[in-house]
Amino acid sequence: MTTQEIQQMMLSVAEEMTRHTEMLCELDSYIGDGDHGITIERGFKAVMEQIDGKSFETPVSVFVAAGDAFMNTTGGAIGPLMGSFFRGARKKLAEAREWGAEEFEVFLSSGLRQIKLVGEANEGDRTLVDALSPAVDAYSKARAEGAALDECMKKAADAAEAGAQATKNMIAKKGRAKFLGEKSLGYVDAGATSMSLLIRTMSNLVHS
Amino acid sequence: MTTQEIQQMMLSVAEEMTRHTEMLCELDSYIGDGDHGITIERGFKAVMEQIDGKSFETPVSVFVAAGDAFMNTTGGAIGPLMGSFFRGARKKLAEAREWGAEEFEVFLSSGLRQIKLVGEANEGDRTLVDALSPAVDAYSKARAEGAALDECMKKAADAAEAGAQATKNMIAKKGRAKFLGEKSLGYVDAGATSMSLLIRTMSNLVHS
Amino acid sequence: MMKKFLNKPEDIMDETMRGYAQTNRRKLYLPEGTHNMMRREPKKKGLVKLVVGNGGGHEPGLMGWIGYGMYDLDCLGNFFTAQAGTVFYDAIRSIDDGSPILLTISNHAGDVMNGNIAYSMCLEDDMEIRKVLFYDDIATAPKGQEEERRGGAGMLFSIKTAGALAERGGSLDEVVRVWNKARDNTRTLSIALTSWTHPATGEVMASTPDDLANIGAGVHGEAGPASMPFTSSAVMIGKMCDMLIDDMPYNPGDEIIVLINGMGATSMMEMSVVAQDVDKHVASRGIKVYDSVAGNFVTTQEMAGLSLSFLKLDDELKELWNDPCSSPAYTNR
Amino acid sequence: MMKKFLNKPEDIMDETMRGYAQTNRRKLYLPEGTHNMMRREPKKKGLVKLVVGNGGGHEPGLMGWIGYGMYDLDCLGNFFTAQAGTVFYDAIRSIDDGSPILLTISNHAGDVMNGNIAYSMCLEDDMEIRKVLFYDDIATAPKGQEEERRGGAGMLFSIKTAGALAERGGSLDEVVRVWNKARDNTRTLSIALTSWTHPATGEVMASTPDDLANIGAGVHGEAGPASMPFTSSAVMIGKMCDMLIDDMPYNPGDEIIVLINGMGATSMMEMSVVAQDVDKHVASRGIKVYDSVAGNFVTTQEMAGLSLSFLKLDDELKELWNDPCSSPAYTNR
Ligand SMILES: Nc1ncnc2c1ncn2[C@@H]1O[C@H](COP(=O)(O)OP(=O)(O)O)[C@@H](O)[C@H]1O
Ligand SMILES: Nc1ncnc2c1ncn2[C@@H]1O[C@H](COP(=O)(O)OP(=O)(O)O)[C@@H](O)[C@H]1O
Ligand SMILES: [Mg+2]
Ligand SMILES: [Mg+2]
Ligand SMILES: [Mg+2]
Ligand SMILES: [Mg+2]
Repeated sequence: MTTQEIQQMMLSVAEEMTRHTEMLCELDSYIGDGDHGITIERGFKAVMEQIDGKSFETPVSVFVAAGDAFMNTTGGAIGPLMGSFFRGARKKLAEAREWGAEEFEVFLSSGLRQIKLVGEANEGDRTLVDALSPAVDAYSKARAEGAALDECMKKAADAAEAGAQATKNMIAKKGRAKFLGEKSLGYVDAGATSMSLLIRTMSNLVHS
Repeated sequence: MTTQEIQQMMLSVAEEMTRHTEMLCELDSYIGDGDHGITIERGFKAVMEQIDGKSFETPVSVFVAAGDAFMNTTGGAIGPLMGSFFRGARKKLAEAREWGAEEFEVFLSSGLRQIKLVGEANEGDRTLVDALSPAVDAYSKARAEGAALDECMKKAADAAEAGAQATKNMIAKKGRAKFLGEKSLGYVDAGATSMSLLIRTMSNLVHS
Repeated sequence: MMKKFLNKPEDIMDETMRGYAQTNRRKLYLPEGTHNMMRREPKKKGLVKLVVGNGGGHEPGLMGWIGYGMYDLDCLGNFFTAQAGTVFYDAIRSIDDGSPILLTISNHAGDVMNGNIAYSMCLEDDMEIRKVLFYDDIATAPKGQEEERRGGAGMLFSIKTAGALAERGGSLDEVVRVWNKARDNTRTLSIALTSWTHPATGEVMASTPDDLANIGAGVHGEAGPASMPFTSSAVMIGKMCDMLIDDMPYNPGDEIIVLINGMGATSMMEMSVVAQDVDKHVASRGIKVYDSVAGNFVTTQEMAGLSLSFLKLDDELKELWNDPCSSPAYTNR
Repeated sequence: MMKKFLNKPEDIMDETMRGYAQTNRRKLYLPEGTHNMMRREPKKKGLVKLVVGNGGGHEPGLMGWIGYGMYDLDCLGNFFTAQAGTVFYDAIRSIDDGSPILLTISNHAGDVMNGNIAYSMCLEDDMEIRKVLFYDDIATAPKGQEEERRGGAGMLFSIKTAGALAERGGSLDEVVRVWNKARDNTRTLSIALTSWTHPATGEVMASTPDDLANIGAGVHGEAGPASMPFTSSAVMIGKMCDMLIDDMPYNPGDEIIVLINGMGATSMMEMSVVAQDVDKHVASRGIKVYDSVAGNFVTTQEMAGLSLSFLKLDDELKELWNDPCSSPAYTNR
């Protein structure tokens, strides 16, 4: 995909992400502070403003701009995490002019690495890592088996959704819910849900 | 009068002074803050406690103890003023073992000087100076004419009462009422009233 | 219900002073059983000592300005009550080593009368002592009757500059001159927004209607003579700046120091917002802010509000302002 | 109705920082258009620089501890919101002269995550940088899980001692070691009595029932895990001292420093009363107060309440504590 295509995709993704505010707030309200949807909406609105009409040199610079916009306009946990996710590949893909299956793999895995570094969360801690990490694995597996970009992405999105659902049975070790112990069981994590939404939306828009 | 007689007199004076609380508060309430009677009562109760049962070397040390007690237990304007009044003659009468007409004149005039020094008020400013100052003058005049202590004191008390009454027609230049201008007209000053009460009570108790 | 960290009402000032001495043990010393707060390291013998007496309840109050280049002694009374002049005299004698003394009085009736008592007793002892007054609150008497005005937080300016001169070895006459010059160049105006609670009785005092700000409120919560609608900091502070500027007057080209004195519950966030509003407003009138200070210095319990003071500088005052000083509440190094 | 000295909600932090820089112009410098509060006189090249990033609304907050022997930089975000890690990184680069950097983080999710972002970006640049955490609030995680605890006002102890070592020329490793030692010797517990008002929305937040005191309240007004009846200072503070002493534990014979940090509307009178209650109570447990400090440092707007912190001393920490330092909110000379 060219820089322009990526920019177009990111605009659409951001727009779609602003449409789940209520649902995400509700998920965050069970054992969080109930603002996750609002923050997601604000962050992605800022992303749209920041990349709409601008011209970018490389695909990764679109994502870096998105990450900066998100991080600079939102607080909470999701601000630095989502910002780091988008900015994760900025060194590794600095030179790439067109993105295909390989670049998206680097993008996703760098984003995961960066999120884990920033949030200090591991798999099973009941966070968005539990959506993103299986997505990266599924993507890599598909690609190793020779799948094309859109197919890899679809596998990733499926895995992210399953991962998000699985947080229902996890005891929180990071985020606001971490001191609740067993009381954190039984609810799907809000951040994992928005992460899986994000990957699903991207998977619907990428093409080889 | 001997030290013991002065001590006895001062005890009685103090007791009498605690009996006008309401009247003095009412006078202070017209254009003051209404606490004058309470402060007078508290101060003279402290005086009684302080001198009752103690033994003193000289008459003036009775008054100094009374002044200290009054000053240390009361605030407001009257605390330092009444305290200064009682302490005024402590240097001049340090050696005197018995008090007669001469010593009482020094006592009253030193008290006036000290009050004016501390309060920075002059005659006509609508303060207790307007009771004390004519009292001192009347006392001196009587004594110059050869009157005995009790007669001098009686003249002083008469003059103090007249002086206190005259504050009704004065515009306040000191104390809380000083910014009221003409509005301070028409009321007898509270402090002048307690000062004239004090002198009258002493005049009833002194003897030659 | 009053919610304050206090114990028995009758112990309030003893405990306050003991605790304040403890949290400032590097700088302050409180002889046991007294209310005489003094410098931990006494001033060099022969230099003019600055002393003051006043009521408690304004913590840190003038205790906060004891230290190198500032006060040598603050003798406190009880809550909002000046210490008896005789006790104040004893306090002064307790630090007397023959050095000249500047007895400073903030113009409030009780402080003046008790100060006069202490002063006259010191004079009887043939001490080398002078008495100076401080008055800066433009809300308390009209222009032309400056000497009738109450003393406010602007006293910092006289303390700091006269204190610096004393530390340099200035004569008593010179220290008096600088005190008076700084005072005559200072104007203060306060604004109160809320009520405060009497720590002994628990009574709520001096409330201001929700939509108003009281101008000229006193440090004991005395109601000020005027009110203005409560609105943005820029508007309220702008008006106060104009009143101060016009009273002195401060003229275009003047350099001033600004003091923002919080009454208690006004946050450093707000005082900082106010500081930049002052800077902007006085600049619009051609006046330059050379330095500024903000903090809770002379307070009225947990009242929200502040006072604003300006000092007009000349070369001498500027130099003295820049001399090093070190006290619990104000240190410039 | 909220009665605060403020202008437009969206300008609050810009105006606060500008005003705070103005009222501390001798010590602080704020480059225009930034939230990067820094030392007016930069530290000598080659010495370890201490930097921190955090949200506003706690004024003076960590800005108050910038200066000689303390912080070199505080990068602020918006009200109660950490600055973005990328912006924090830019702030660090703006003071980078090749000297080693100690990036300090108070353990709050936003500060940690954004600190991690800035830290990893600095590492990518091959800067000599180390990251340290601070956590002292015993109300936020049980003993044994100290690393999960939130950071509180006790951070002053690590800042002051590590800052002193940095000024002496200590290596980055040594400065890290002292930071961690002071932190491990520090315990903090807070008590909140009233509500506070959000300066942007005007909403009244985090109220405590009239007859209760909330123990362990957070600096953003987060409710603490326990309540106790509101009663005399001596009783409430005594209980808090016991909780702190038992958690560490501090033992008979230990020497400690005490920090009383006002949340906003607690007067210096009350903090002083508390100080002497602390002195008495810890003495009854055989512990000696070597020094103590009281003031409004890390605040929660106009909330009444305070936090109490203890630092256990050893010879090294004592020496470093006594080294000179000078910041707007804490100066020991
Ligand atoms: N340390 C962490 N690492 C990874 N993800 C985290 C961490 N802390 C929180 N999260 C994610 O962030 C989500 C909450 O985001 P949000 O509600 O926007 O922030 P906040 O909790 O500050 O209000 C959680 O559902 C979780 O998925
Ligand atoms: N400066 C002064 N000099 C002399 N007398 C004064 C002065 N100020 C006040 N007084 C006297 O004190 C009286 C008021 O005393 P009091 O009510 O006890 O004090 P306060 O006014 O502080 O409440 C006045 O009626 C007046 O006689
Ligand atoms: Mg949330
Ligand atoms: Mg949140
Ligand atoms: Mg009265
Ligand atoms: Mg009165």
